[in-house]
Amino acid sequence: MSQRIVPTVKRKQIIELSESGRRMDGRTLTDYREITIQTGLVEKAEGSAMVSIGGTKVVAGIKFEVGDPFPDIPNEGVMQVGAEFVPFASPEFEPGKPDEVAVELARVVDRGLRESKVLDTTKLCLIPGKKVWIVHVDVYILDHCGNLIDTAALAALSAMLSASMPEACVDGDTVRLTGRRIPMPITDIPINVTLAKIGNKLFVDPSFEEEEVLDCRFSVAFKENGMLCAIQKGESGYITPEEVLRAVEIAKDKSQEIRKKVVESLKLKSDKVGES
Amino acid sequence: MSQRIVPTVKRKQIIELSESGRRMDGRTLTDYREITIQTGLVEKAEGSAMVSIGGTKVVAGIKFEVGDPFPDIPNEGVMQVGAEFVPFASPEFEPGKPDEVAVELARVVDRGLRESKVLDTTKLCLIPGKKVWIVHVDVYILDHCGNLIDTAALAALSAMLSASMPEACVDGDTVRLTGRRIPMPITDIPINVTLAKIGNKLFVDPSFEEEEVLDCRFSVAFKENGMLCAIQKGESGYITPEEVLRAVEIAKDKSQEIRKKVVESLKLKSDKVGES
Amino acid sequence: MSQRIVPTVKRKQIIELSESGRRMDGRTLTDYREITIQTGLVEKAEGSAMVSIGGTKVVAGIKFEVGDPFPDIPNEGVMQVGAEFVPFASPEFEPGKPDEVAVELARVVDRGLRESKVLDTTKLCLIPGKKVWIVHVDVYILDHCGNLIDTAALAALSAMLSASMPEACVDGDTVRLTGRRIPMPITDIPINVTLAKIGNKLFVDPSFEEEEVLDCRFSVAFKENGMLCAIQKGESGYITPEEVLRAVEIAKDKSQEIRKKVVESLKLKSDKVGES
Amino acid sequence: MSESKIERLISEDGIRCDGRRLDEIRPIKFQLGVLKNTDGSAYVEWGRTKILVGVMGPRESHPKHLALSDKARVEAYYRMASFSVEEWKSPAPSRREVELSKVIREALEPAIFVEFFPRTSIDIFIEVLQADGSTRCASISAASLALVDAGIPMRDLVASIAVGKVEGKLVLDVQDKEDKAGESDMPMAYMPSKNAVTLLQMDGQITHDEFLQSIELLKKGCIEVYKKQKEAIESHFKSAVSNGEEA
Amino acid sequence: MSESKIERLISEDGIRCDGRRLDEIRPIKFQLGVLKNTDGSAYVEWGRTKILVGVMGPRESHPKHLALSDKARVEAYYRMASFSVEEWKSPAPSRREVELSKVIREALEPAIFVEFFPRTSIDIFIEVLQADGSTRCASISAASLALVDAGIPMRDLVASIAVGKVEGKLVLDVQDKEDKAGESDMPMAYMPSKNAVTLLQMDGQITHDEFLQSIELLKKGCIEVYKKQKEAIESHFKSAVSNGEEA
Amino acid sequence: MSESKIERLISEDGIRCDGRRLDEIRPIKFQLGVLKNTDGSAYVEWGRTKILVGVMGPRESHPKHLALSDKARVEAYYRMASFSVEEWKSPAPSRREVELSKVIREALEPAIFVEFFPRTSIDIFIEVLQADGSTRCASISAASLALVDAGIPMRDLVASIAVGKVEGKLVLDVQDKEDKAGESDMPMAYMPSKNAVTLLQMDGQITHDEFLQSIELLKKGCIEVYKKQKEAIESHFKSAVSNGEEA
Repeated sequence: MSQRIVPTVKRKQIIELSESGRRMDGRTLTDYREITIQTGLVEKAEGSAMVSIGGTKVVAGIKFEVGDPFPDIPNEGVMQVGAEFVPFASPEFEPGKPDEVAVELARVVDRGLRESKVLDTTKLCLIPGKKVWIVHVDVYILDHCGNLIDTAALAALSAMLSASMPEACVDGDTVRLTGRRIPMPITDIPINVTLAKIGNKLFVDPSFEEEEVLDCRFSVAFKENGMLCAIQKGESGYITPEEVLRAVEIAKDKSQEIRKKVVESLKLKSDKVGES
Repeated sequence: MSQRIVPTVKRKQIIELSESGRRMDGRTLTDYREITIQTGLVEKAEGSAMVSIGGTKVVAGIKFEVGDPFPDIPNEGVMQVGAEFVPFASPEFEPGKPDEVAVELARVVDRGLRESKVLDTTKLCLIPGKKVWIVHVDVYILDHCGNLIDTAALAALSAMLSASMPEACVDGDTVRLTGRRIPMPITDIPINVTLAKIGNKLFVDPSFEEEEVLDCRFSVAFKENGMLCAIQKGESGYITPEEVLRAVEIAKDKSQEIRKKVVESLKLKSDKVGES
Repeated sequence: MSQRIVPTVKRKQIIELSESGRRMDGRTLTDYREITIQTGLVEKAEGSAMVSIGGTKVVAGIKFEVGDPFPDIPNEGVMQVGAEFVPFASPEFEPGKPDEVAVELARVVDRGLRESKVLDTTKLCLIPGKKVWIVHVDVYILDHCGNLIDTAALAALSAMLSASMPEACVDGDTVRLTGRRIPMPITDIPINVTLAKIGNKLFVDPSFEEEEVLDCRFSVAFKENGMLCAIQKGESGYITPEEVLRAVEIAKDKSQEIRKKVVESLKLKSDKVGES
Repeated sequence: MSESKIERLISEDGIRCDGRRLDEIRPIKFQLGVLKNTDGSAYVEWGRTKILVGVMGPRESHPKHLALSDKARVEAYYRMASFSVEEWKSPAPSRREVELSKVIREALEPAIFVEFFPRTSIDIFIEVLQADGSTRCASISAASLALVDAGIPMRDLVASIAVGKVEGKLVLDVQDKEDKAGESDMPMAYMPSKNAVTLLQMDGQITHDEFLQSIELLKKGCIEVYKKQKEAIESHFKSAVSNGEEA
Repeated sequence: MSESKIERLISEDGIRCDGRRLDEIRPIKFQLGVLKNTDGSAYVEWGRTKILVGVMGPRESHPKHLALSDKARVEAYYRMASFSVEEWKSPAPSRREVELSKVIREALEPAIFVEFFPRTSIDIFIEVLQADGSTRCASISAASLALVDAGIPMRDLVASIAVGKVEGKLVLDVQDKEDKAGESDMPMAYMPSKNAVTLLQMDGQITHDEFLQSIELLKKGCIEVYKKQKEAIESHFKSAVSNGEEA
Repeated sequence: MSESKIERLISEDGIRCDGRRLDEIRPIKFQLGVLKNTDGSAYVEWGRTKILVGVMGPRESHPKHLALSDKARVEAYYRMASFSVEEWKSPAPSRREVELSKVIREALEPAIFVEFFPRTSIDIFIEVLQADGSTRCASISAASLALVDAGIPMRDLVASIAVGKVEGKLVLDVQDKEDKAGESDMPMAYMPSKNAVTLLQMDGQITHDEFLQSIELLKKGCIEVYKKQKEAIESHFKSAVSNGEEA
């Protein structure tokens, strides 16, 4: 398992094909595979989404609980992002093994959501300095066919956008839930786009077989207003500064495409986001 | 160690002998091995018992501490059952290895005690919603010669029946111990009976060598009033519904026999239990 | 790694040389290697020290935090000593492996500091029974060339002696830091001295190669007033009672030498300690 | 809890809070072949309970010293997603998940021809996406189908269901609300063609008579589940054939 | 703690709170061969301290790369039952248990002819059922007997005892109450026939003179324990012979 | 936090709180060969950030099944001392330390001729003694030198630095105070002679223009660090030669 023979022949094939702008599965270099977003599967969660990009499938769920704020931001809610690799998602995932790949995934998804301020955590304070909402965002990797980061980020985002939160009523030092649900304080729709560098070409949304032969991975997240809100280069190869600039250009276009898809799939009113 | 060769010859012997109603150690199919119950060995515990069934030996101890209630049952004490396999109890037990067998054992013992409501946890509340008694019931397997479940359940029960609890005095938000001891709120004497299915026969109180060749294990616990309060089928074989019914019939009789033994050993007054 | 061949030839050499009172590195049997003490390296810590004895190098840092007292000593601060073996300190240290050697080291250093009452923890109470200062004393082994105990103990002590603590202001149930720093309540300068028994000789401050061939290790700590405040025999050999007495005599002299060195290095005024 | 006392879970004319009769099972939807990276997989929606099962194997045991010389090593891993229950659940396996993994494995192993695959491992991974009662029954029933999907030869399907006692009455296929307010819960796993019980557990208090009735009710329920399992297999292989896939 | 200041632990005429003289040890009862699944075992009641020790080995080292080419690997595991102390103790090994396991192993290994059993392991499992002071001394002393019961050849028995300083006086064989209120605790393990100290620790504060007296007192105490160990062995093998068992 | 809003971090004439210009790096002091038990080591003081790096290897992989048949396995372990940050930090590795270990390894591996050492391991251990911003950049830059000190052949040195956005302005080499109050942080690792970016991360919000400017600023900064690395190597080998040591 650890002895991954680099499939030299396949890499050659992929690079040759890319010269004419095509890929093994028929896509152009800038095509995403098919994206599907299904929300509401897990009714017991405050929000949930099952998202596929090609064969890669991720489920995300949002749970709220009342908890303690961090001492240095006493008046803000807390968002916690976790990522679990379900062992049936890939023969390489082993049960119960804490994995740096899962940690990196969780932290990249977390930064994409956090830095763009998807969730306005200042509106999640219940009793200043004492009780705030803890928002758990957990993604479970169900099928790994390449590009986990974009799929996981999209699942987490979709779960968040489709969620509603419990209404709480604060009386002195006690927090009581009214049983009613209120909208989430959502302020942005950040989209993460990942490219693989193979040879001197950039491949949008790499497939599993492309990931096996890539030089390195490059992910960048954009806010609705076009600002960059997270970057992560991954894997043990390098990329030139010029390629970085090119990757960012490509990703910016793709992020708009995908955001449109999200808005349509979730039937978001354009005024819902950004005004809460 | 993991390569347990199923001792086919021994299984054949055991089955043949069982045709005439006998077992390798001379017992009939419905005999228990000798049961001994010794209480009070650990004076620092609120209650303790060393119990042997044949060569199998288990020590159980009860400890009280003041703690927080579960949020969903704020006015009840908490009973926590743990099981530890001391490595000298069997060459197969390894130090520090968390083990599904120990977890199952703890949970089966726990259900036997909990579902029969041995302990009236509603009487273990100190400050409603804030402070309750946490009752730790821990069993340590000292020698494993077969039938751990019944031995562990009996040790836990005997420790509980022989225990007294600290008297507490509540003053506002503080709990103070008076230093005096009061009786435990005991309401039942549930008895667990385990049978092994080997071939088409049922063996009460299986020995270690019988366990090595069994098809499956079947355990059932009875309350004093004859109601069933826990069932657990174990191991990777099957049992027919008809055998299940037969097992329950046999176990019911045996449970009364053992309860009598418990009452005698602990010199319980018949009115002590069930009236607290 | 676990198959350490006892270097019989080297042991013979060391013993032969010791007959004439000398050691492989030219020292006499009662010489320490060069000791250097550098404090203040880590400005973010309340106190810190980098200490070398020969090639052995240890860094120690002190951190204060507000926390809960132990229930049985509600009016005293808490001192916690930890020891980490940084894997670059020795080819034998593995990352993340919890190790009985590190645990023993931390506990021996802890006892040396605690039993001599270096720190007057009764002066570290903020709100009796509720809030006290937790003092973390952590030593990191950076280079292991023998005699970890003395080096670690000296690093911990020097960090403590060079530390100042945050001034706190208690108002009802809240603790507020003034931002000012006040002296630590230091009451003693205990010194730990370790000897190795090899053959029938005692070697002060054993080097790494001496530790590889020793019979056993013997450590003893002395307070300023000459009282013994900790002893630890280590490793799987033995020592005679007569050798123990001899070791204690030697160690007493060495402890005074080293304490002088500490006082000079840290430029402590003689009246600073013992009068706070 | 206190409110559940007031709210009746069974009406005067024997209808349960979700509209079912006492011996009626919830809508169950099985689907085979739902994952791409497993050797076999299945998904089940059992009322609101939703579970994914993936099977890997027979494959080389890892680490090797765990291999058994005379049969395949079967392992089951029952895990609940953090958002599958009312309160957020830590991803670290609880003692309940450890025990359930064991009894689920023991419920399935008797159905597998393990002796055909010595020195290999068969791993059954169960992920509960939403838990609304009877998750162990749904897991076992779906895992049977995932094993079939993996092409692993089996003696029979294992069908599983639970009987509970609610407001003094025995009810088939307990959902979460009934389980929490109920007086007992008794899940069984059963291979109908072998008349073989491979899992039986009970919590709570029942009389000997209720026990006898429960066993009958459980057999009836398991056979209903069994039919649904068979239909799911049939429909899966039919669609596979019509799609020109290999079975 | 505050009350222990008021209550005197030693009377004017040198009698301790449990009636002992300053240099008197508690009643000690050793028993060999008390467990069925070990190679050797022993039980000790040392005042109210109660400890079971089981020895497994010499046996194959597991995992194999831990084996030593020139001698047996000796491991000791000192554990306290959750109910053995005043406050309930979590079963996870504390740092104290880890350190004690190490010093106990180092106290016993010098007594074992480890060079007779290269590539094997000897595991010493210690379970403290009740702790009332001097558990490490009682563990070492009982483990010596368990090793004898296992038939492992030894250079000598290891006997162990502690001296404490209580209200300014040195006392032999400290029990829990004295330990907690006392000014120091100094346990030693000793092989009398070899004049070999295999464990020596000290907590607290003592003068150099008190240290010298302590060593003498410890030697005396260890020899008393040693006698009791020998009696226990004798009585064990006598009864074994009279029962027609093999020694 | 609230006070940092009032206190200006950049003055009207573009001077930062520690006196630096916007594109000025802090004083950096590299030192090679500072540890005795490693194959190579380096120490860096980067402003108040202080880090020790030790390299072990190429050496046998352990356990063996982790070895790679075609190249060396490179591992990095980034750890922060408990006292290195404002609040005491538990020694258990945080998720941040795990991620940083991964990206640091990925930043260094492209520079190492890993194909020269199949079946071996190269372990890079990083201990942060004091963290005052840019610890990952300082770690990567120092680790390059430790690899050189270990005599491991490299394609180029990896130099690393971060750009931040503070009060709307891009600043080079962010220190802790600027990082916490700043709007973004963007560290890069770079091999100048290869024009190769081996690490690039970004937190926060920047416009596309700011991104372009940042990349330029990062290249400039990396080249400055690169010069200091070369000087440190030169001075190390010079002193080694003058001391008659082997390089």
